[in-house]
Amino acid sequence: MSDFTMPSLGADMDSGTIVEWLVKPGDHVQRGAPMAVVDTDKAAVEIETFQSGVVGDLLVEPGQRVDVGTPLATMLAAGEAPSAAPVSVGKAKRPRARRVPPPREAAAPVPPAVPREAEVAAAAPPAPSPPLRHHAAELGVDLASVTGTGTHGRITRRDVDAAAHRPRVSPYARRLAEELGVDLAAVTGTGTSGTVRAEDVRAAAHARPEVPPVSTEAPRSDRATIAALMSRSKREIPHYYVATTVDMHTVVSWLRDTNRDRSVAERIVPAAALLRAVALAARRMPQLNGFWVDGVFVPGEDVHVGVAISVRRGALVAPALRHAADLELPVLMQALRDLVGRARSGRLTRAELADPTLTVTDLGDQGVEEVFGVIQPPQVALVGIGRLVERPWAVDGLLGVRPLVRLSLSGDHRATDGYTGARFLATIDDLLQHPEAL
Amino acid sequence: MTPDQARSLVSKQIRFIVPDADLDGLPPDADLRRTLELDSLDFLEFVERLSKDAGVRIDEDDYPSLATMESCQAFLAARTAASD
Amino acid sequence: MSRRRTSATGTTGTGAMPTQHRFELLRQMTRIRLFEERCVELYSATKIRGFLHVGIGEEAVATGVLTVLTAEDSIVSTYREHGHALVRGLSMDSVMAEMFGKVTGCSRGRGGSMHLFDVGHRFYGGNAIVGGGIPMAVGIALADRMRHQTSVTACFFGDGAYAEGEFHESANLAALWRLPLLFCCENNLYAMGTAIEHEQAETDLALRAASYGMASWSVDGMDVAAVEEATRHAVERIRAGDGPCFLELRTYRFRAHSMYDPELYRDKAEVGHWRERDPLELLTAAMRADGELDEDAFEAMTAEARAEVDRAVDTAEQAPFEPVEDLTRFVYSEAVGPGPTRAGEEGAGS
Amino acid sequence: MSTTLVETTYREAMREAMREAMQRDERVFLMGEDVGAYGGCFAVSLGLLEEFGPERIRDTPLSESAFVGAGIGAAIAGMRPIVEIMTVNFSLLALDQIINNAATLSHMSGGQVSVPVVIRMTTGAGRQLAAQHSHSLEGWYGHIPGIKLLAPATVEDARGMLWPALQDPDPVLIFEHGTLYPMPGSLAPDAAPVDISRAAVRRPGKDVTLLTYGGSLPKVMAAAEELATTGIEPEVVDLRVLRPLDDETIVGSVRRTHRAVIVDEGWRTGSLAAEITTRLVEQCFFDLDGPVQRVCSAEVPMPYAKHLEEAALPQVATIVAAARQVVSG
Repeated sequence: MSDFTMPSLGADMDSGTIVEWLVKPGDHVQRGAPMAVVDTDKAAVEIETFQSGVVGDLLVEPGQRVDVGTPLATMLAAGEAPSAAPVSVGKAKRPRARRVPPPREAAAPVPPAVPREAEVAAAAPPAPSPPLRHHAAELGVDLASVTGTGTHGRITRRDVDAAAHRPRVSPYARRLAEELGVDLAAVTGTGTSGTVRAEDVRAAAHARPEVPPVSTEAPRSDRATIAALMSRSKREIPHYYVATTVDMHTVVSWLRDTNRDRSVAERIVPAAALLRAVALAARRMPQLNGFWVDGVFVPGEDVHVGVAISVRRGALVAPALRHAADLELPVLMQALRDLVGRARSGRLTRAELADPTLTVTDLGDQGVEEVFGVIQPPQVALVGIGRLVERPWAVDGLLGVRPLVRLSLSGDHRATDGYTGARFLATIDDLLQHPEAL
Repeated sequence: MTPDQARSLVSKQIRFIVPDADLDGLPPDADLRRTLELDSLDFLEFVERLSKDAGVRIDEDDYPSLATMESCQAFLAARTAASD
Repeated sequence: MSRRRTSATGTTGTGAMPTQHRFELLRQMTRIRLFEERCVELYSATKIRGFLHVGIGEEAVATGVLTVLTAEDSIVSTYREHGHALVRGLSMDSVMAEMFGKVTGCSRGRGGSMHLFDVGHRFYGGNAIVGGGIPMAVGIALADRMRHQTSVTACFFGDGAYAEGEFHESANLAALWRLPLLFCCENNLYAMGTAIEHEQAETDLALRAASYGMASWSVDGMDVAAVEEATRHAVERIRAGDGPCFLELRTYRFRAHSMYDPELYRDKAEVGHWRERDPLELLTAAMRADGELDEDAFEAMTAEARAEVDRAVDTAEQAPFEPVEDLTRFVYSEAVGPGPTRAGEEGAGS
Repeated sequence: MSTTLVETTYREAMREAMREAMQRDERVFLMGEDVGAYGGCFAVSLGLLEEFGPERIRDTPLSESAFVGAGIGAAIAGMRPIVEIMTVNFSLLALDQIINNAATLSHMSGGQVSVPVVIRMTTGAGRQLAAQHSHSLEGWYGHIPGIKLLAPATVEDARGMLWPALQDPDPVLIFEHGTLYPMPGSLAPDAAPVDISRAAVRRPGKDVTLLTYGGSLPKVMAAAEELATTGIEPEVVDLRVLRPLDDETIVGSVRRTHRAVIVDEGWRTGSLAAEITTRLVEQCFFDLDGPVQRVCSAEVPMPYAKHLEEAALPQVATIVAAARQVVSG
């Protein structure tokens, strides 16, 4: 017994439909005899048998489309008996289970597909938060053009900021910037429509200060080095000083509310809020966030706030709280605790010790109300923070007791002037009045 | 919690933050933050360890009652008594 | 050079041909027939892909012409070339392996049914472009003539190619330069689906070929003896330097143009009529009539031919494919010392 | 052997190359329309018929498909033919033989058949021959694996490329720009064969790489001189080989200058210049200080009127402008 199967009649034919059987079970056929008419997509063609013999069962009915190679009929060698049930001509018998694969719908029902994590993620990323939309609008960034790097594709503040500073840069210039460690955001392009070209990057690189080699082993600058640094600062930097009093009522009450339902480990101290405000203000006013080198101001590549930390036995260190402008308040708090802890145990990283872009001295805990500090060269600004004190204070014409703090700015008059310093402090004050946005 | 237990527990936490603190010579009513130069972060860590070790809840409003060693002992005794 | 048109009507009964030779012609035609019938089956079973054009019914043309040619002669064929290749001496294994796309195929599995190559046998391939091979055949003949060789180049093409510009340009050039070229036009009356009277203004192709100033004959392409006799006559003239000759070999293919062809353009009666002149049966009948057919030998020969096909299929099934890493090999010739030393490359030169 | 240089022209250099090849190798012969009695449409083969006879200098009927196919067949059968197609415009009639046979046989036959034929064609515009006689189709042929393409742009290359091309076992197409034939030059009497696989830096420089080939080389050299007077130091690279392209030299130059202008008489779309631009983006993207500039023919059938033809073709001024654009832009 053997099969007569659906032949392939062309390279592009993978199935065919029986139009009409030309033989019936029991017929004797010679090799080459036409067995049936098959319709492919192009035309109806007679198909032939390659063996002589007797037609057995017709397995496929006219009108049924089957793949190439599918058994259409059984062929009996001469003398073999056809299967018991006589079959009327033209009507194909039900395909016997043994030879024909079970029809697909009989398979076990497939459980409804549970949307896997990937499918959920494929849904549109969460809409940007209102403050973010406000921030983007402020920087003139079209959120639709920004691809989020947060979880589920959420657009983060950093994405918006990055989008705001996306100058056109030639590939060679981009590579050169990377090699020379130049911050492209700070390079102004001289090519058409502001494209940054290679020579722009080279120019920026020449202007950049040589970062003093800092070894991680010396977490504590001893008195002598501090003395040298301070005298150089006084000698070279024409300091100007401005100060202001900030009503901390809004911040303090907001902190009390949020701390109530935070574990001790997550509580936020006012100093962190102040640092956050300084960082955000520095991002808005980059002229105070950088270095004065060989007569040229070189902006910092990002806001790294140096935090002056007294490390036991009178030593002083001011490691940087890196990318402080990007750290949401709770995150900044943890970073601050971690930084102070490591500063005290001498485990600061090289990056943290490399020059912060401006420094903050908070001597409130030491009880003084006002600090006028010395700028750390080659920085161009130092913010001083005094003690949080309860003082009589006029609010909307009425006298009340409010928690107040004295903020001061020591500025390098070569890089900026009092006007800018004053606006900087005002910006910090304004930020502190909206603690929820810190 | 007895005053002595409270005292040893407070000393342990302070020594963790200020390893070389001279606790023996520390007057019981001395202001811990000023004498031991604890800034707000140090104090926060002290409060965190104290509440974990003593198993008591310490809110920001309780901070004034942790100003001296004496007040700490009283606070802990009172707070744990409620639960003994 | 004679311009006249002659028409040789061959007879299968000439006694001149020795029995052993007639039996060998029968054997060759049987090998081709069984090989191509198996190819049709293999194609239906998707073992052979692409295009497959069988010449079942035209065996006498390949056998009659190629039995006359010598090892130094060259052949350029078309896509209906299995018969030419097998009679010329390409092993059935290498041709079947090529149809299976295996690396042991005569073209490393890269050519398939339409591009069988064997330079060792001076078989310069089939060609899928109708008429595409004819100009090359002119060049091969030119090279032989320039090197004062007596080789003949046989170029096969169909009645369809007869309408291609490349044929007319080549016929004129070959006749103009009196090149040793044998034009073999297998006129099977159909250019794929177009009957000859719908594709040629003048259907007497030999008559038209004579107008290029070369000797031309019409031959009964179903009678292998007639084909051989006409070929022998033409080749003698060519070797004598009389320039190219043209043979119109009137034949017929019993199956479709290719595997996919509903044959709407002809009716069964016509096919039936031509089947009555099946070249294999014509020869066996003639040999029986002359009492020259040893039935046992005939049976043994057929069985051996069938076995040869079976072996070819088995070896092709087992044979490996060409490693993909060799994909780009031979796009350019591989350095084989100072200039390739292939057959036909023995010319002098620094 | 005297070492004094011989004054000659591009045309005579190519003729001398053919004469030398036929003297050295009896397998070599020339075939094409009017190459014999007429002496060649551009007089390149003048005098060869008298010296080598009609067997080896074969005038052909106007049957490009047949005689190019015959050249391919003769090469297969052991000869080393030089087939002259009068101009690239007529080579369209022989595309089937060149692409389906010459370029394909070696690979398709599993390496059995090789086709050592050389096909020469005149190419390019600039002589007011109008649309059907002014094509530059090097880009098309450069698309085909299995053949090699040469574009001799100097007298030295015209003299030295033919012999190595004839030694090559594969088909080699040589494009000779029509305007180059009368170009004067000096050569050693026994000029040696030249390399046919590398591009050549015709003028070293540092500010921008000018890539070109064939008939455009003189214009590019003139543009380079003009740019030099304005303080821009261009490097001129003559491709010489259009397939396979000498990526190493091309990329090496652009890596140094960081800017590229490609001058190609073909139409910009799908041109050789398009292919080279893609390779520059693939291989030296981070070296590019500005987008690659292409100076190609206007995408029009070449007009007859002189002022229109000049407007359609790359010119010194347009090359200089493109270079300035990429340097300062």
